[in-house]
Amino acid sequence: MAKKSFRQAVNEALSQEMARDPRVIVMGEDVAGGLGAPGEDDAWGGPLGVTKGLMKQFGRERVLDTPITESGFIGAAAGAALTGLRPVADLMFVDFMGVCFDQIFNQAAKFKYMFGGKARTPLVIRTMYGGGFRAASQHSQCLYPLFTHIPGLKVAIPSSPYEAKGLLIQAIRDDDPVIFFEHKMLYDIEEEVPDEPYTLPFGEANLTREGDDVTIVAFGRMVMLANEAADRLAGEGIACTVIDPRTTSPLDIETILEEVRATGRLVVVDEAHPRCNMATDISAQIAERAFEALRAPIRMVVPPHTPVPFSPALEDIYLPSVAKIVDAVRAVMAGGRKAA
Amino acid sequence: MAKKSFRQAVNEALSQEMARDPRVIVMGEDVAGGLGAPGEDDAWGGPLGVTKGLMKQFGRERVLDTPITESGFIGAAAGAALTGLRPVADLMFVDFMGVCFDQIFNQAAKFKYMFGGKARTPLVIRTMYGGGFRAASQHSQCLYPLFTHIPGLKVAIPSSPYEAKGLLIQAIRDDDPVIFFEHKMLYDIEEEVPDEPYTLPFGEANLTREGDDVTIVAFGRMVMLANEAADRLAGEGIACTVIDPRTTSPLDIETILEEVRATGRLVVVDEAHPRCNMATDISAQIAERAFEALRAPIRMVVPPHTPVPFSPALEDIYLPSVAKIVDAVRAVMAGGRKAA
Amino acid sequence: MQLNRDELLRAYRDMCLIRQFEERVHAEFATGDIPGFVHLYAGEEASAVGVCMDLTERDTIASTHRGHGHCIAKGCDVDGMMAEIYGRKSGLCGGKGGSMHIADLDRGMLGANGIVGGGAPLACGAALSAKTLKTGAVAVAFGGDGASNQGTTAEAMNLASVWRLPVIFVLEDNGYAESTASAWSVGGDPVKRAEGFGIPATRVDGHDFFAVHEAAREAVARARAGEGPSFLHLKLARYFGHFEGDGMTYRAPDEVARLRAEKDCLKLFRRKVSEAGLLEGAALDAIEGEVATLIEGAVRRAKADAMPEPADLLTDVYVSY
Amino acid sequence: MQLNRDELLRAYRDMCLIRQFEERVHAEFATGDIPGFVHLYAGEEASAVGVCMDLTERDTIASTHRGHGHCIAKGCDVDGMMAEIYGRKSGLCGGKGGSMHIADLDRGMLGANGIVGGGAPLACGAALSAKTLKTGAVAVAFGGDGASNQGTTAEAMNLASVWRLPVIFVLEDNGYAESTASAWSVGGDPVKRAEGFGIPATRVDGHDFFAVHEAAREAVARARAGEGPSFLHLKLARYFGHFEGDGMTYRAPDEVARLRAEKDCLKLFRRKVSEAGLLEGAALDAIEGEVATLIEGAVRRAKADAMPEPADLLTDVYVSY
Ligand SMILES: Cc1ncc(C[n+]2csc(CCOP(=O)(O)OP(=O)(O)O)c2C)c(N)n1
Ligand SMILES: Cc1ncc(C[n+]2csc(CCOP(=O)(O)OP(=O)(O)O)c2C)c(N)n1
Ligand SMILES: [Mg+2]
Ligand SMILES: [Mg+2]
Repeated sequence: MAKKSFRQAVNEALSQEMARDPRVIVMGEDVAGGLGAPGEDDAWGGPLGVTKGLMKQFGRERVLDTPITESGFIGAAAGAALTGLRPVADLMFVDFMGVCFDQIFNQAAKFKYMFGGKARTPLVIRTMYGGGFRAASQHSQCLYPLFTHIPGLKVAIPSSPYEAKGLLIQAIRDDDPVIFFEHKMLYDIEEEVPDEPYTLPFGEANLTREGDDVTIVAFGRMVMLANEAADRLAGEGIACTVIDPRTTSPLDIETILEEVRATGRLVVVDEAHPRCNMATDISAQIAERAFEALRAPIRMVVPPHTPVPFSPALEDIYLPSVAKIVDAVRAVMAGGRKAA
Repeated sequence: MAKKSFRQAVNEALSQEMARDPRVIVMGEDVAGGLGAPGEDDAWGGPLGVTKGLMKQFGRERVLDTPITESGFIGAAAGAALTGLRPVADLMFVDFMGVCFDQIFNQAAKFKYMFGGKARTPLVIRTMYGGGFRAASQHSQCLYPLFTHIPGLKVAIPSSPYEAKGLLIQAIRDDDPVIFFEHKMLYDIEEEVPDEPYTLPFGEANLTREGDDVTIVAFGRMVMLANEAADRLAGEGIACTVIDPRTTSPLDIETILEEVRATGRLVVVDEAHPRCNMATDISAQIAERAFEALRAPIRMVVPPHTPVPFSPALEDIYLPSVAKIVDAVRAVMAGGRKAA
Repeated sequence: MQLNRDELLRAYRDMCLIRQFEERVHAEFATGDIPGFVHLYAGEEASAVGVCMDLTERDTIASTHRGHGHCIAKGCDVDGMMAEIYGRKSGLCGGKGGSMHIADLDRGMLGANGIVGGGAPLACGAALSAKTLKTGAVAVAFGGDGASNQGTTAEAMNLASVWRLPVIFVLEDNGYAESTASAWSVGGDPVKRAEGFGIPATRVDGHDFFAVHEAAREAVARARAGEGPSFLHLKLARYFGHFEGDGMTYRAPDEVARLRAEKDCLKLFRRKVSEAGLLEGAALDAIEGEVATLIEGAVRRAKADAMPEPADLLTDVYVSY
Repeated sequence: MQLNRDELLRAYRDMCLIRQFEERVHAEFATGDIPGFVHLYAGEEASAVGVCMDLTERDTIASTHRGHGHCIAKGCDVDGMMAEIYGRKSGLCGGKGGSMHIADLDRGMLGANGIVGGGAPLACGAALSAKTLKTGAVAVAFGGDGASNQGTTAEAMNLASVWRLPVIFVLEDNGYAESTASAWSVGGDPVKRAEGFGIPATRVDGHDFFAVHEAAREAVARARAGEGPSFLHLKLARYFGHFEGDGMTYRAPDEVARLRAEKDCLKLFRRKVSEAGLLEGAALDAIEGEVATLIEGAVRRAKADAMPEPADLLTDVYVSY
């Protein structure tokens, strides 16, 4: 075991699964790069270098650069998944989903149901999401709530290098279409990641901190912030449980219910736009199913209802932060009813 | 005043606004119909005849049939809105949003913010939504939660002919992009609709029933079902307030808060897929802001997490129904705490 | 003409089967028994059958909202199709899909499609599977004149061109997209467009089974030889409305009657085979009779078959969840 | 050559302004002061300036992620642009947009665009406004070789064709989309594609301001005369990486140096005007000096200007809400 970056973890998962199963292919814009160009082949490995080296290892027949034509190649990935391959398609930034969403939500997601169960669509769509990169409104969105909304899709959001490798291998071996969200600010984060392949199950939450006072649920990069907040709060004598659900669809609501029943207090941290997002989804499910256990209002830590601004001065205050999570936890500790 | 169908109400709103303002244009596939064909001109007026007659009244320069090219013409509508027109674009079925979502959510919705406030984008996108038509998975979805999620968009969902006319005229006069949802099962519903133009404000909920026991929030066609449920429950001595928010973005959360504070009980009825939908959105906001007033868990009446099935035998049990709403209300009456 | 007697009989049988299937669905729809949107293929039979003639079960097709003909030509079970259209549990999709979503993956029929232009990228994917797994299979994307303007079609053509995929794009130009004439909606020339993407393209009389088959055969051969995609622009006609319920006022009053009289692909087939002395009228009549019995049985069974059960609502969303 | 002295001076000034703007942003980016993704236009100046030469403020352009050149050619304020790139409140978009979203509606600049292919439909809309409101205005959609494969581009071309919109599609083919060569990614021939949509199309040397201007002038005239869309395929080159930070290892080692030496649009312009005796070197040198001062001031001001205030986060989402 060695320290690996999130980028390396993703790359390793792809490489190991491609080695294991010849049906796994990778496709997307510049996933290798340099095609038709006079210089270096495999020049890019995606804009942030995540798939670099795969083409040299597996050749251009299994690492396919595409024209800029997301409906075309995401649809082709769906069609290929329906007919014997296990494609991992690269949607680069999830913000681009608007040019190809139909192939995802009306085609890949619905094949199995529309066709009466006969299809399987082992498709993975990897995509970058999230703010902090100063990439402005069209390259900073989260949008996983849109995919979570759609029956037939699975949605994974790894929060660390270890999670990324295990969840991506699971995604590739999974027989349903999976949208795999990689936060672009996590790529350089490092932690211990086993060298051998392993899977992390979908729909099983991970508890990254345990404490009796408040339950915090967070996704992707927000898990890091929630852990930091929990550490800081521990200093104030507030003990937090931090839940990383790993996947929003399926969602391990049972674990969240259980923890909320124990703490009676819930804060949900979601980097996505605030309306109809995962914070509302979890709050609502808990308010419906663990109402009696709640000792204080559920708090949602989310950005305001605005596009993601470009200027660092604005983006920094736009995003959920450790401070905002700490405040929310303090607020749920302050208010509310006694233990039942 | 005369009885008019929902279809007529929409048509009248369009016709009156086109007469009032020469910048209002209508565009979409077969919104007139018969273009280039040997038979009747204005042959269709859309697949369900909603825009029929407008072309004869205003000519092909203002009622523009388009090729099947939603990104192209919805994007053109956005560009036209940015440069002096007030287009009403017809997205036929909202299920088709996946081929043109980018032009809606990354372009039209974000112009104003990305451009530092200088743009205005008076664009209306009319679209059919909802189940009951036996139209199967790709022609029966609701999907308004996806649009509600996006900052910069407004989302209107009229629940009756009267609402349709007033909200559509408001949408056309509004200077922000509005997605206007028409439930295809409502077109033949009739009620009294004033002949003259009028607007209904966005972000102001309408109370269609008032009662002290339970608050029901419902959208679009579900308002009809909620009213029916309320009538039925009145016979059992349960008095319901039924709230039609009219628009999901902006959302009149204040009125819902006020009513929930009064009744202490909330049922939200949403025909959309259950995850990250309006039922979760409202539940979460109420659980955060009116927690102390709640006397029972909030109940959500929503379809299961599956695509919309084709077979009438399945679609009928898939959709929220009066019986399901009645059950939910009974359940929130049965459980819960005493009044504070 | 390179087809033997059996092949000719099969072609005629499939075209008849489509025609009678559609005429019957048209009649049954009028009774109110058939739910939903139904788009009929009658009149266009030479396309589906001519194109699919040289395909095997390994080969795949991606179809459209007007998919019954493609299904039949690709070998889907007619009872299963009819039951599906009636929303029965015995339907090819267990009643969950309906007319617009009939699929049979075992026959290489990747699905009708409710989204115009939705199928072309999927066909590229099937072709990519064939190429990557070296199965030698070919994929066909059917699409209408309306679909030819959809961005997905253009993207798929370019992708197929640069990836040299074994895929055939078949543009079924029936003159209309809903009520809008292709003469208006399709700017320029589809054949030139395809050539602009670097794809060999030809225009074919879509009423003529033999012309379609000839062009398709060449395209299939090109694909199997690893020479990449082809494009066929078929000019043909639909006999019924865009969907059942369409009054067709946008067409000339005698338009369909004239088409049926002068351009009908079944009549043309009969004339050609009899002029060439390949098949005698009696054999063709016999086929029509057999087909009628088949359709009668399919409708009878579909009507009698059970609806899906409530528990079916929740299955088939995921392989595992 | 139909341009007078003032016009020629303006053309050279705008091209210089773009070049120096980009060279300077390149240098400043390297210091780490400029946030986000920045795509530079250096090398392609003859396109933006040649195309926009005959446009007025009433006319509109839809730009791309590589938009600085289009902005300058369309008359955007250079201080406002630089401040925007630095994320300052004084920026053209109040710091909310950044390099990828600079717009100035008063100058008919409808916005850079972070979505490849996003601009073509918008330009059709602007052209529709012009046509409907009878303003006589023309709209231009700029797009790269990569964008030419995007479905939106094809849809917009067909829409413009059948609606006969006063729009000009300008394909800036700089040989690469990110690291992928257009020689690979663009199947067939863009000019033939455009013709396939029924749009008059020409290929032009995009390094040659005069050739670009000539072709654009014809296209503008056609649009103003109500004769519909045109398409220009410009072959040109970018000098910097796809975005700042791109190592450009996919290019030949001497590729850019050679392009700068042999194909540079500014050098070509100088040579042509001096060979024709239209402008003397001193006048051109003077322009370069003025421009340098302008850029220096823009950077100095941008660095000194204030960041947006916290309250700005929440404004400009809606006109009213
Ligand atoms: C993306 C999308 N847009 C619009 C529709 C509605 N629609 C269904 S069929 C059709 C016309 C299709 O025309 P064409 O491709 O020529 O096929 P044909 O019906 O003539 O067989 C339209 C507009 C749709 N289903 N999907
Ligand atoms: C829909 C979409 N897909 C992918 C990208 C990522 N991307 C940004 S620029 C670019 C290359 C564009 O190439 P081209 O159109 O040739 O323009 P150039 O950069 O050469 O000016 C890509 C792939 C994007 N921004 N939007
Ligand atoms: Mg057609
Ligand atoms: Mg390029």
